[in-house]
Amino acid sequence: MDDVLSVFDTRLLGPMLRLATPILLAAIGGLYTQQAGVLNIALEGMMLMAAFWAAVGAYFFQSDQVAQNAAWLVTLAPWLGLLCAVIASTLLAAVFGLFSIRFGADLVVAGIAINLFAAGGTIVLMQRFFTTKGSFSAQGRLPDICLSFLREVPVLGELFRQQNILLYISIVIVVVAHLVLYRTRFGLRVRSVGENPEAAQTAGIQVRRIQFATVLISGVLCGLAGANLSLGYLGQFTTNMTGGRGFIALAAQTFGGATPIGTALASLFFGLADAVSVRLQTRGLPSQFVLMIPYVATIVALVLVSRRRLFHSRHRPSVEVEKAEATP
Amino acid sequence: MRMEEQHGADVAPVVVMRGITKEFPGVIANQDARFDLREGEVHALVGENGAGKSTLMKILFGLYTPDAGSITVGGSIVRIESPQTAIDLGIGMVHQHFMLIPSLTVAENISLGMEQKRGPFYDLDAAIEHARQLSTTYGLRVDPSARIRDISVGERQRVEILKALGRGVRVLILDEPTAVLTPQEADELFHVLWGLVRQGMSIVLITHKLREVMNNSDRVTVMRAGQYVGTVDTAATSTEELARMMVGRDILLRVEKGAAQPGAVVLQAVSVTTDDDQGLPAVRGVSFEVRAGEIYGIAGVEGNGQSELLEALTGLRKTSGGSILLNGVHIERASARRRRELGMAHIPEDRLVYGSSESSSIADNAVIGYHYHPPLARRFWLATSRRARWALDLIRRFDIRGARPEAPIGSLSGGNIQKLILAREMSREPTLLVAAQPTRGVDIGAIEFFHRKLIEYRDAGAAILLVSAELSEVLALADRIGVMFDGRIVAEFAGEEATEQELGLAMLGVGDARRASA
Amino acid sequence: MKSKPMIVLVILCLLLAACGSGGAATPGGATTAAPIAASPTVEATMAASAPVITDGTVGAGASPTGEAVEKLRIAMFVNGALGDKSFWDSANAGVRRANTELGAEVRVVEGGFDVSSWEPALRRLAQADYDIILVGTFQMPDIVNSVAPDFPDKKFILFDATVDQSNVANISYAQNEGSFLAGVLAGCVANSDLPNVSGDKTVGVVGGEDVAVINDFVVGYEQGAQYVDPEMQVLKAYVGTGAPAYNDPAKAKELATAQFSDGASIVFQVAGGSGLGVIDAAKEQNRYAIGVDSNQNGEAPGVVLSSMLKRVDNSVFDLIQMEATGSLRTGKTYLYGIQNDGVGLAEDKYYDQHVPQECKDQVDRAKQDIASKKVRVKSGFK
Amino acid sequence: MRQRGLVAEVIPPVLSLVAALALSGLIIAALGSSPLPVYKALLLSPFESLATFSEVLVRMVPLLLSGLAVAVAFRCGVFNLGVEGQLYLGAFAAAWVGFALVGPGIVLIPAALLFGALVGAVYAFLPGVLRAYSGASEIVTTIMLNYVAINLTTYLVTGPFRAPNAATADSEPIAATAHLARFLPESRAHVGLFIALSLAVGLYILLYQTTIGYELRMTGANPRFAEYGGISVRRTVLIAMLLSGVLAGLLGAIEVLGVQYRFRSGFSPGYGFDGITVALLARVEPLAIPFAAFLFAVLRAGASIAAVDTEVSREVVDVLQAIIILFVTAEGLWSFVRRRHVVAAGQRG
Repeated sequence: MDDVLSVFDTRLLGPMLRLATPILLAAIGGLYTQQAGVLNIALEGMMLMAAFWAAVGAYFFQSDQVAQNAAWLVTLAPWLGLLCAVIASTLLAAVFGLFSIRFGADLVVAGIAINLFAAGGTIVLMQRFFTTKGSFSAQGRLPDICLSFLREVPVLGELFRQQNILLYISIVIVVVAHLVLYRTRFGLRVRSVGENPEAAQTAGIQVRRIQFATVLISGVLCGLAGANLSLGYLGQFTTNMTGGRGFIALAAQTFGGATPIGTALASLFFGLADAVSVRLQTRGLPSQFVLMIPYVATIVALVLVSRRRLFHSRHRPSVEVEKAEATP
Repeated sequence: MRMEEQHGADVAPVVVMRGITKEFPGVIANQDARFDLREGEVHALVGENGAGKSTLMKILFGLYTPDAGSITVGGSIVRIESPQTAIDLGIGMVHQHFMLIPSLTVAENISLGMEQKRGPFYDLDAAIEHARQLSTTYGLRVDPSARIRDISVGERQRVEILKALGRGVRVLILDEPTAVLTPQEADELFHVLWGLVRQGMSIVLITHKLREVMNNSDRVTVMRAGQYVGTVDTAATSTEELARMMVGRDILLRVEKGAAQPGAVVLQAVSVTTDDDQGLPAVRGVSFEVRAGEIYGIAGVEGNGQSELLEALTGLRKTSGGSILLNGVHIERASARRRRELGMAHIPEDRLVYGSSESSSIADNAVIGYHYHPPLARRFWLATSRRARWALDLIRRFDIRGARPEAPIGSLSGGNIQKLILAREMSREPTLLVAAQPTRGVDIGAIEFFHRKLIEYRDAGAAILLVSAELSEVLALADRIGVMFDGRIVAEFAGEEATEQELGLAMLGVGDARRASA
Repeated sequence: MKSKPMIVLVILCLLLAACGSGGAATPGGATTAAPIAASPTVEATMAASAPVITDGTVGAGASPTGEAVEKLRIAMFVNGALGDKSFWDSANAGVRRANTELGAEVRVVEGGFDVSSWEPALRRLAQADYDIILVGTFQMPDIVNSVAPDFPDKKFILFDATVDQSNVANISYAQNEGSFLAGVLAGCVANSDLPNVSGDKTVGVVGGEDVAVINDFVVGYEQGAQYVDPEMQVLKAYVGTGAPAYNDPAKAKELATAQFSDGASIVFQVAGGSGLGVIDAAKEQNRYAIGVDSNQNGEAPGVVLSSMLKRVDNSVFDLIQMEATGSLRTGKTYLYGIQNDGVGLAEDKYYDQHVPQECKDQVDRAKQDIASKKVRVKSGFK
Repeated sequence: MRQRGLVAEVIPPVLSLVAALALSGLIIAALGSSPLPVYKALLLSPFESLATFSEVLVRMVPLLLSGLAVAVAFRCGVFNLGVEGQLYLGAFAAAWVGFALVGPGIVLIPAALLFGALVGAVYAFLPGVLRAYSGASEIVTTIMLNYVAINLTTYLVTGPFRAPNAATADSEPIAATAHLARFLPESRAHVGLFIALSLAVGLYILLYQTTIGYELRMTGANPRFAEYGGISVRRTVLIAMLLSGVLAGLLGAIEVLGVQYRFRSGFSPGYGFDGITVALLARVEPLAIPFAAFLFAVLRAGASIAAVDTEVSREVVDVLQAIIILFVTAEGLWSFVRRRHVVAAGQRG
């Protein structure tokens, strides 16, 4: 028992942040769409597509071809990879938005299709580019940032020892998301669209356009989340490497009540639970039970924080402008 | 009169609608309808439920696209594709169901869609300032920083009007604006509207209330069954004539009723207390009783605990104290189903939220509460054919037009939905009928019908608890009246003795409490 | 309300069904016989002249056309996907070698992860005219037992599992013995004076999932480490469950990092595609790693000290070659262990350069001890 | 009017399918293969013989059951994303009956099915209770419980119920008497299909002919209305989750008794999520679900034929399926065809 409890020390903090970062980035993306009333199941697929293109981009801009023609690009390769990831993921988001918001495909079905598309598409392309279906190296990574002045500070030092730059970006993104949602015109519109699309429409807001915009934002953020996996944390792409993190992000976002701060806390909580499970494995407990920890912990936490809300509305379809009611 | 007409002929109409036709699956909402609006007039648009008034105005506001017909605004033919186009043309609309975002503040709601920025951010201060300015300019009192979900219905309506005014509209359409207001609030609203007209605004008033029309409009357009019937000057017509135009026959506007013959106590509430959704006390110890063969009316300004009291009585809300007896049985902890089994029926105040399920069929809607009982079901099995016959029977007996049992109830007009609810609740001959706002948003023909049914039912020996924001309705129907203020019944009147004046004062909490309850 | 989706679905179904019968009425359509020489897929087509299955309806008895009679025609069914940089890629290399060295015609079919689709896919493959059908992994015996008896004319090679069928030749691997050597190397390194050793008498292993076939590696490794030093502590961790466990390098990296921070000097990865995360962690934490299945020493020279090789490629090639020379015996099991280089450590230039001599000696000693049965390596299958 | 309606109903899905196939063809051609053989393998080959067609029927069973499981919860306004976890537990439970007990099929099969259904129901009950009594979103809890179930069943077959000499996380084989009968010669098509089809009819009857079904539908359509009408929303939500779990558990049990003959960790390629697509494609109508499941089964069976018959890789087929799903469900894609006559009516399940 002591052995198990000894897991809880400051050494958990670094892994907690590392494990939370990709989830957090995707979850923030999900909360934008959620705030606009769009349930985004496609986070997983967008992340995966991003992870792939991040690695492809980084690889390509370091290739001899590029080095000979524009050598200065080589040093920027990881960043260009990040850019590729964001572009690819946003394009996929646009497809998702187009089919679900514009063409009226069911949000969940379209999301599942996007995930399938990404899972298959990345492998097909990997085979095309690298003649392998397993994994390939990006030949580089985004830089880690070590806040050296914190090195001697007890807890913070542990927290920010060797963290990828995307972690710092994600902190900024949480703050920005908070500001955007609660302090900007766009945020006001997003929230009104999510809460009462009909009212928003009569106020002259283009409901679908707002929803589409949030889907694109979720694409950008999933781009960062995917790049974080393949280019921030590892420096390689592996088939289906997101491993359900998009769904965890969806859960974190729901858990966090679709607010940036809540979602950040939920993601951190999930990171912590994951970190505990990782460290408990070295304590010789049956692996399957240890692997359950993050999920069980999430359920317990959710039950503890949930108020009794029996009638909540969700899975809201895109707005129907013309309702067939002849009520004068 | 002559002057008026001359004047009318001179003023160019701001809006002309001609030949408007709009068809929904299975329903023709408008057929070759027409409408003219002159500058600086209050133009009432009246008609029964399903007459197509709202549809016509929603077309003008760009919510629906007409299948045929033309719209001229300010002399030129326009295509109004969205509310934004309508607003750009200077047309605003205040909907019957408010188009507000509950979690946002008044100022945010008013500025929504035309927000000002300061740097990258939304300029909340400017929005508040703008709202305050509008509020003073037009004399519509609201607190710009209050959240919509925290303010009263009357205030919400003011926000809706300010929202339109803030967009610089010159034509304002109001869909049943007084349906949710107290008489005082309604008077205030018309005061404001006339002020707007003096500033050159043109107003379309969709309503059922003929008295309102007579007092507060320049001209009246009557519609029936999706078609245009005629337009008359208000000064040259009468309620009777308008009623005849709407319904196509003479109707009785007063309620004929004999004296009540009260019997045994059916419902007894003793010091009932309950909390609202935020957990604050909403009903603070209410006691009263309703006897068989009488109508007990509860009057009061909305938001004084009536809704919570009804929910507590009908089992939709937990009581925090006191007891409720139905035919001598304690029911304060009983489920809604148990209360129904003990003889309670309930016409809920919000027919769309509680009273019906929009996407479900009329048959499904017609049986709820009794769906598990013979003859509608045998053990676990629904008696499908009997159910359809049951629904047809209700449709026939309550004259619900255009209804087929298998059609979704959402295809019916509001008044017909309300009729179905009344039919359903009366069908099992309960000993107690709790009726909340039974005629809200219902047209004049139907009101007559509803009132007659309630009286008939009382005379058959049922106990009726009536809660209505329409003072005239409570006065016309109730044998005894309790006035609720701040979660308590502050006064009780015998129906025939009460006057609108006295009740109004009691509703404001300043009346002479004649028989205040414990 | 009810009828609308029904109409749509019925029509879609009818559309498919109608076309289906139409298609069946024109057997052997020219379109399907088109050569696929232009196919860019590398692992699926071994030779430009590779055949396609001429038509789906070809029966087992259909005779191949032309000169292909004496050429060996081989099909391998992958119940999963290629690209794992370990088991399947190794098997694939073996069949590929059969193509280049024996001139065999080769076809590799990936079955994916839908368990219930494997049997019909294998059956369809068996119906086509291949002489040998290769099947692998412990997930397949049931299916081979069901399919093989229906095709008595065909030969099957089942690697990494065994069944008792007269037309199936089995290959099994003593991966526990190879892992034992990895354990010996790890234990020795942990006690060595290499620069980045923690000095904690601790080594680690990260497995894909907690199942017997992985634990066969793990127990061998543990035994090997403790063979060097009985006080050696072996940290174990598993990435997850099921197929995703082998595709999550991020999780594996975190697990290995945790083991390193708990004092492990070297971590052995047995986690397929996730394993590269272990190597990444070792690089970052300045510790050591051991690869698995294929030679991963070059992934991080000096960090990956060796790789435990399971020579699926060699074994598969061997058996194909036996068939080519007519010596393959079905109904029996070929065992690949340390003696016949079926399993072992990758002793390449990186190994020579970075592993201390003392440890190389220990590994060699352990090999002899296993060969001479002085050491009996435990099995994860029990 | 009626004819125009029919045209408006038929043309869009056909156009969608054509567009999806055209786009897929371009992709395949871009990858350097000919699309026609792929189309043939994917869409026609499943119908080429009784053997291949019977595989469609085999594939259809789990898709159908999963679709029903998702649908029954959905009709009650509950989003059961946990069918995957429930079916794993149901499968294990059924397998346990099959390998731990002995007896004639007439006893073993019903026992295994019932036990599988029961365990699936219990496992679905848990998120139901959490939703009804603590308000914890079932979207989150069911996703989480999937991971728990997969780990738990894997633990069971690698730990306490580990088969002697098992190499992977598989249980012992079930008794031969517990196998579901196969009804076509030389094929794996098993009577589970008829169980599944009758459950579809059963669910239809339940929803539309019984009081419980009525209460379920009303709760899903408008919970406040249901509460007002004396229906206990909590109780109904629990019943819906239980029914959903029963169907998911049966799915697992039938797969074990009809196809796998043992519990295999990882045997489901995501049936629980396929069910969502199937159910929504069928607009959550029980009697339409078999058709949607059949359509998917054709694609699945076709995909595995394509893997053997063509040089196009498996993943290309995944991409094709994704494109087909996207196009076929995008109702508004061809809105110009029926512009005026089908305004979005209040027709959502």
